[in-house]
Amino acid sequence: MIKIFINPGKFINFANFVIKPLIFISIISFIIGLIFALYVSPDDYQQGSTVRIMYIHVPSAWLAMLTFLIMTIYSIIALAFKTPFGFIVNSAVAPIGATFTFICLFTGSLWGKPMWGTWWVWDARLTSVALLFVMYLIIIFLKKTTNNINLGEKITSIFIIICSINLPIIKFSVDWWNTLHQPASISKISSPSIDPSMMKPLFIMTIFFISIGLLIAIIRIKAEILERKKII
Amino acid sequence: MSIKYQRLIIIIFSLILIASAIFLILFNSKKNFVFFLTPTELINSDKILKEQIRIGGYIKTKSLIKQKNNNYYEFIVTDKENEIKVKYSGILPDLFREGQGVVIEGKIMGKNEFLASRIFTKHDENYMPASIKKQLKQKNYWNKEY
Amino acid sequence: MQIINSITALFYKEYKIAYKNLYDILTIILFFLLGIFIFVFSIGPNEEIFQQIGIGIIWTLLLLSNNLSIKRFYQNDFKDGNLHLLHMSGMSYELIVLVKLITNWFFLQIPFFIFIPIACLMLNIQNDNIYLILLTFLIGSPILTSIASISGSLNLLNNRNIEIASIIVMLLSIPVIIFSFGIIKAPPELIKPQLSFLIGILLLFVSITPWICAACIKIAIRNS
Amino acid sequence: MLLANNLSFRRENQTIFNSLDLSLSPKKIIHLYGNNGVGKTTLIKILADVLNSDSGEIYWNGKNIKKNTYEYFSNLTYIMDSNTSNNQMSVIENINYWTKLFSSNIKSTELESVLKMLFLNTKKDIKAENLSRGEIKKLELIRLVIEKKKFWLLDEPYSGLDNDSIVLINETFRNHLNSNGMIIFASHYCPEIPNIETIDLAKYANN
Repeated sequence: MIKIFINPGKFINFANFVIKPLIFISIISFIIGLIFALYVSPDDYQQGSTVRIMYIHVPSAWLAMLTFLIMTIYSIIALAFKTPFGFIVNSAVAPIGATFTFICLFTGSLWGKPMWGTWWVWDARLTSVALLFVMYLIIIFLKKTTNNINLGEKITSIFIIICSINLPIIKFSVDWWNTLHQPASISKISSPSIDPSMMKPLFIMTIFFISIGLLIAIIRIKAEILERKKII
Repeated sequence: MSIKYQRLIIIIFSLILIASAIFLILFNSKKNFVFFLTPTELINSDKILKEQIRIGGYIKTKSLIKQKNNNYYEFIVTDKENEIKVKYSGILPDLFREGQGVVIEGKIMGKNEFLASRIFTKHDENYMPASIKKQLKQKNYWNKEY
Repeated sequence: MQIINSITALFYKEYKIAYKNLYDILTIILFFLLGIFIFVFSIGPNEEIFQQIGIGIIWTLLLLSNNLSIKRFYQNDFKDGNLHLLHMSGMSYELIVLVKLITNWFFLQIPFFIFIPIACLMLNIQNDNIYLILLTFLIGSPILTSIASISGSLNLLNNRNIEIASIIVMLLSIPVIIFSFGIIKAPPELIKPQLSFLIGILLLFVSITPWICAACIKIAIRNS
Repeated sequence: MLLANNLSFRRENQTIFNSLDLSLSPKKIIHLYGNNGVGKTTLIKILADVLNSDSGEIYWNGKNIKKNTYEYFSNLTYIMDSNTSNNQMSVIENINYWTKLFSSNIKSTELESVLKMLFLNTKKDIKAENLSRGEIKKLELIRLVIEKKKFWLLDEPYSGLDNDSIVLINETFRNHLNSNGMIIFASHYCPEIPNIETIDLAKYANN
């Protein structure tokens, strides 16, 4: 079972098996999610209708961080056990993570203007997410700086491991420091401070983001594997 | 001395350094990187801050004085212990209302007075449908304190 | 002890090269001073403004001049095979990196201690702040050296897009800038915790740099 | 005693050499021979633990060199294809640096005579960047004498040298072999040394 995530051949079998259901799930969850987010869910007591930006902003922020976490884990695995599959995943997934980070920053900015009264402010959470975006870009560029693709990937993995220190900073910046950005609503396990009627669309949109991200990632990884096989 | 011994020594050296680094960082992280000061922190600090600073707190209920014709506002920012009077002229964000959390950028004018140049409203991590809030208020379950 | 001989030999060589390339080091300092001129001319000689932003200008230029020294770390030694020769003499790569860090800090950052006060005088910064700048630079400069070393080793075989090395330096220097600038602006009772926070960052960087750089050098040598 | 079995190396989907076996005992010399691009330098780099081979292992005195790198390196002098002498430092400074780096116990009189033999004694204070190509190579070869190791691994030791120096180097090789030394070198030139074993790398390339 675990070999699916390490062995390229098994991954391709898994990918072929899983692509169609993923397309189905993402379309369904997108439609239902949009209906819930735009019509069914109620207005917030403080923010009114603007709260609906949350249904895109929060899942994309989660996925931006999750993608980086996956890249970090694969970097460590690839460097420690010398499995090139990790490098393939990293190069396939980095642009997706960058896109999610960009969506997060963009929607956050749109949300900030009406709510906080500013497009952008230099507080710890916003700055660290902006740095995450820059890191994604550097990761994408760094791979292509050397003639030897193998070397570029290893170097990039080391860089990813260095940059992973940003993840806890993003996560805990709102708790450690006084920030304009509000603390997390969902991570409180006991009772999330989001009303169930707003939790539902958030949950469905998260499923949509995860499935679309996985779908693109799997297609990209598969393409990358096939391209490398052609070379060898 | 073989390469293995060298690396062992450097590993021990690094681990000690990392441990002390983590200790120093975690121990001091709270006092750092201030996006805003609370009124209490501002009143207690001795240094006269000439530069632009930010203060954060809640707007005291029934303290907002509006002069709508020229967009001039006066209100009191509190953190339940100390209060600071803020003067501001300009456009307020949508979320600005009494009891709301705000971050205010500006300069200190005198004893407990503050001239704001920009106002950011801070919303909390609670998300709740507006209808439920009404119901709660009717039944007097709404006891969120500011 | 053979290893001590090897270390002194490396120090000797680094000293010789630094001494013979004194003009290169002076160029970096000249860059720093000229940068301050450029700021003065582009903003206009307004004392009040410089008292406010002078510290930021100095730190920015220190960071940018740090960018110029990225290639001095491993590039030449890597190209002519000296890194492997040092390894064959019985030094592990981590040790080589440590020695390189010390020498590069000594030859490239120490001269700035003379020129920072001069720059401060040019920008009319108050005396109290000059001490604080020097103190933060004492703690911050080894971090800058480590960052340049990390970036240099990440880009050992990069002969296409060396600009990305500078970008990495700037990205990793952001915490240093934030906290060293924060110390100078902080109220007096917050200076001590912030300084120890900066020391924490320094220890972190010093402890991880040899491992990161050694890993990069090994990868580069294996793929040369 | 050096033993390498089943070495192979591929670069960019191209097999450079395949299933190459090599063994070297004291008093033996191996000459790696072949046209350009046949993998001489690559093999030397693999033997010096610079590159990793795609398959096969190398043993020094019965121990894998990957696991006993330090012991192997303390017996190995490796003359690279690039010049390790520093351009900015003078001849004598380079030599001093190497003596200190390898904790050599070479006597100054011995060093002096070597320098004299190589006609470098008049150029001691000249920067390495001002030397001619052959002189830089000679300076590089002085490391053989300084390091005093058992196993010499040389990449193109003859390139750019004049006839006198070539004779001198062959002489040094013979002396080294007589004192239980081991040599592997790669070159296009075939020197006259008794008991020389020549390996044509073209045989191991199977495309």
